[in-house]
Amino acid sequence: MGYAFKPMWISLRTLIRTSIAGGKPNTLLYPEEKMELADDFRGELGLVMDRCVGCESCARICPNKCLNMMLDDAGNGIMKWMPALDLAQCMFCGLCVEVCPSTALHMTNNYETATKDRFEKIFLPHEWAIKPEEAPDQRPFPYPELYEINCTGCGACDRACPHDVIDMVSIPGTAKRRPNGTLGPEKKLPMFNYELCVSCALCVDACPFDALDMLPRTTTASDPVVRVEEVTSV
Amino acid sequence: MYSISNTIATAILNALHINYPLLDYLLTWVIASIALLIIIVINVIVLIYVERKELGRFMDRRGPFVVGPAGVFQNFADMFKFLIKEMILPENADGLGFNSTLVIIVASSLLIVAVVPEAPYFFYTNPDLGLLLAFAIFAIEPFAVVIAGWASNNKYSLLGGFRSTAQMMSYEVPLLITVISVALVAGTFNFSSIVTFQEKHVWLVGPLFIGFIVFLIAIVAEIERIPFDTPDAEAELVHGWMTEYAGVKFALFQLTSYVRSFAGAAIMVLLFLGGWEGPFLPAIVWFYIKVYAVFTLFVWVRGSLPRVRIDQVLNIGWRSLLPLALINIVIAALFKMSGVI
Amino acid sequence: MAGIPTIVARREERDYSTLGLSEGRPPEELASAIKNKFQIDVKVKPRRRLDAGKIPREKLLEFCTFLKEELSFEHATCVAGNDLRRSFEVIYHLSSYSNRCMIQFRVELPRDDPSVDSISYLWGGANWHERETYDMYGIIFKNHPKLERVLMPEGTDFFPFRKDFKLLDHWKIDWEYKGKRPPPQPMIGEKPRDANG
Amino acid sequence: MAEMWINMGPQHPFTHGLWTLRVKVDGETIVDAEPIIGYLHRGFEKLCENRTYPQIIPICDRLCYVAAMSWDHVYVSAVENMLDLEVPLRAEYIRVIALEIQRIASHLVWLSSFMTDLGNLTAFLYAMREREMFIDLLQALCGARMTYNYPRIGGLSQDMPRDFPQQCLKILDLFERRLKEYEYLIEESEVFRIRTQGVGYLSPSDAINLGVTGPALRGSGVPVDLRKTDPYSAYPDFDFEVCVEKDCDVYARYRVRINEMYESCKIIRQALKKMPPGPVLGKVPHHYPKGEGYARTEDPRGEAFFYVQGDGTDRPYRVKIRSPIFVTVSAAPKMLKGYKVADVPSIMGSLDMCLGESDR
Repeated sequence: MGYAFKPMWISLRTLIRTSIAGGKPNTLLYPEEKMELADDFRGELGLVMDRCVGCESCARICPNKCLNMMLDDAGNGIMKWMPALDLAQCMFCGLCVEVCPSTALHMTNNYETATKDRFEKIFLPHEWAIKPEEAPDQRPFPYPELYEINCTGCGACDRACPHDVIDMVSIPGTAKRRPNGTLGPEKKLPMFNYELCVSCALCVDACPFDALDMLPRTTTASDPVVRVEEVTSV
Repeated sequence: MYSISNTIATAILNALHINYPLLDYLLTWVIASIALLIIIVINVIVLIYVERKELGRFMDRRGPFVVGPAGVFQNFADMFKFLIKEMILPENADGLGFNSTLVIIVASSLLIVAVVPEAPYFFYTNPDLGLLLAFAIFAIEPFAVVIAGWASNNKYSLLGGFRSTAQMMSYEVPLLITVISVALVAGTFNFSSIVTFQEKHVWLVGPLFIGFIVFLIAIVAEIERIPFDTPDAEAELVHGWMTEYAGVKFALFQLTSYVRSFAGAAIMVLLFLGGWEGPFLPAIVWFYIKVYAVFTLFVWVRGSLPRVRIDQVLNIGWRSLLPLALINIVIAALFKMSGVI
Repeated sequence: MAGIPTIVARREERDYSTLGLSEGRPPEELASAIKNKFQIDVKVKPRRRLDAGKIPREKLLEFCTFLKEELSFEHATCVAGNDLRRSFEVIYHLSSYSNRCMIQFRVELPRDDPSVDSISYLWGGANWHERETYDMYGIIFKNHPKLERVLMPEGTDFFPFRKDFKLLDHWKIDWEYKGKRPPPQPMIGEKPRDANG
Repeated sequence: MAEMWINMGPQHPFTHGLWTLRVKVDGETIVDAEPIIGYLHRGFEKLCENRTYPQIIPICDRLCYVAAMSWDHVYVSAVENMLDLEVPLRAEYIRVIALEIQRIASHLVWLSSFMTDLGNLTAFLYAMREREMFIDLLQALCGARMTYNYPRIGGLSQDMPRDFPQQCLKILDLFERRLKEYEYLIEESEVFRIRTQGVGYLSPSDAINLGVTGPALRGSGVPVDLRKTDPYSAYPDFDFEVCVEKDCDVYARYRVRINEMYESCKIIRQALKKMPPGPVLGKVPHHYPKGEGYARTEDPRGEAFFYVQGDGTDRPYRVKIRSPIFVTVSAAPKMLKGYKVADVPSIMGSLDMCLGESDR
């Protein structure tokens, strides 16, 4: 039994450190003191209605199907498609925030989301809206970018695009001569009219050869909802 | 305590103009018993609070701090919670055994405190053979526990009851031998006389240090605290023999375990640490300071050590403590024969 | 107390303290050894991975015994079932500590007779994987020591991972009338276990 | 006394999780044991068949909330193997750091639950206190405390914050001091030693044959650590030792885990020192081929294995998970037979049970 003294010394040292020698215990007095959170802590979701372009990317990526597109008043009398949220099913993975092209979704630092009834946590789009100041993490819009090497000019992206952004254009001088001497068809490549693009990434999903990727652009396109100047000034 | 309550009883009877000596006698004991109960309950509540706070600091946390200032009313909150719980008698349990053990265990634990004096003139009763009486009462509990374990009709309870009995039996032996050595040196079985002897000569923790250590370990096993809380080891037996008890019954068992802790600490103070002896302060204050210091030692051990396995508990009891206790009694005899103290 | 087993710390004949410390035999050598014995083309992939493709199910036990005894594949990493709609397959991943490599092979089973030899007697670690595969796909492992349900409750009469198994209709949120949901579906009843075995 | 069966669980203080251990006891001695699992079965593999590949990553967090990062990583590397994808070197290094922090945090949870089983609540609170620091580090990396969703197919979701290395080194220094304190508190105690030494004997040949992996295997004296024997990610770049103990008992498994925490600290320091610049997410294909891929890694509990079979759509056709605890718990009767009922918490506690991953 002689070796019980070292552990007793350790716990005695803790007692001295926490009560007598001026230290304080490790406990966080919860309702008064709060945990320090990182800036990108993933708490309750918030929607900036002004920025939402209704692209449905969030509803497509959500693993739990807790986002659903609905028509709602955006606060200024305009009805538009925006996601409704069932926070009771949300698992705070943050994938929707990551894919949102217009940074309309933001995870706030609020983690105290308990309610008595889980149905209180089903929100229509305007019910979970936050102000744009509360979501400062704006990043440049991603736009589809072409990897020419992979592209075969099949036009799948053109057919998938909901906003007529993509036009398939023939590239002069790319036609190959057939064995019988006639010229074949010229190679087609997609051209993007970024003015119309809402960054929904449907074309990227549609491309069978991985020739498209969403990459951030700051300069080429004017932003459909938020002007580029505002983005850079924030 | 007897004289105070006697005064009160006489005053009440005088005020009512009643003059029956027997009534006076009975009323005195009733008042003294109620006073004892109040003292025990207050002590237990303070003990639980002290344990929670101290254990918290040993573990680098705060202990209770929400209910009342610094959490002093947490125990009352817990008690109310137990009070509003349903009292469950398990199906197929033996009702008589299940409930009667509660009475036996609570009453026997209160009785231990009743025979322990707290100051020269502040005691419930102080019989000449108080020491033996206290340990005789200590030994009642195992029987009740084994009945409780059997009556609950639960395998965990049954195992816990067996363990409790085995542990109590094996630690009674070194405990009693150590106690006998104290009585041998002091020449009496009366608690007050033992303390008076220590006032005259020396605190017995000095000459009988081995006995002190044996007594400390054995008393921790006897009151079933960590590291010797195998009968209600929550990791393997859910709550040992207390598994099936719920609500008020469970709360009473928990309080009883603290009553026994208090009694154990008090006996240790009386036998080895000079009782209520001490300078400047009144005797009763010294007594309580020492009792709480010993209790802090129990808490400290609980905060530092893991639980011992049941067969190892028995091994320690028979193989280490018993020889040490025998050595101790030889030392005591040598001291007595040589006439040093 | 005669029935209580006593604990005897048996000394090991083999020294395991150097197992896995050396590279062992190269995977190409193992592949050619398999090829010589079973005429199976084994692809060698980067990071010491082998792929033996399909093994006929009659030869499985012989093949596995060869792997364990001759090529020292000590460890059964995984046994996975798979439903190919027309047939079933069982995918085996075995790994070798001493040669630091891993082999994958599969056995295809007809849908009307999904049974294959158990490898639990070779590798005790495959025991529960086979039980799970039986549990989820209904593939029978012959000579398995205890082929019972492991994850699903006893008495379940379906095999949930088969592709033709239909889930109950998952409740959906009625976004127009939020808060009103259909009541939860009843669970599948379980027979209570007997406490005394 | 006649033999009787005791059902320990599913509601029992020693089952960290939801499972049952049925033990047949003769007095206090165990003569037979049978683990029963499945109470937490969520049909994970079937669930994956109805999710797209990126959607599976957050669900992998739910396999085991104590070591969520390593499950994310093993899934992601299985898909990367399927796609033959190169991961940027910086991403690999940060992954290694995150994995090792996760390993320490997981071992600390094990330590706390193990010591609670043995009846010492002090070590529980100390270990939880230190775990909090590592959870904070992981939160700084990825924004969540337990369910990280940090790795992506082909890299990571975001780079580490700028002050992360300083913060990390500070915490590691403090932690190594505290780890010494644990050794004083726990293993210098005679009571702990008699509870663990010579208990739960598992011979090396049995351990290998029964598929036991991880610290339990290394506690039986077999020096197999997939970070060394089958190197993945950036582990070949780092210098660390495989922790082995030869006693084959609970104490050996405890020592292996404590030593692994020291080794993890070493790896994190080296990775922070050698950290290369560059992006953390490369070009990722948006189309998944028809094919299969698998990966195995050294989870804090053992060998974690993910098999992914794709059929050319955006969802996997079949996902199979090999959870280390699923196999280890099947070897439990071998360790339990012949010991006392009071040894059950200490033996099963030394295996670091996690039911989320074994029931899936």
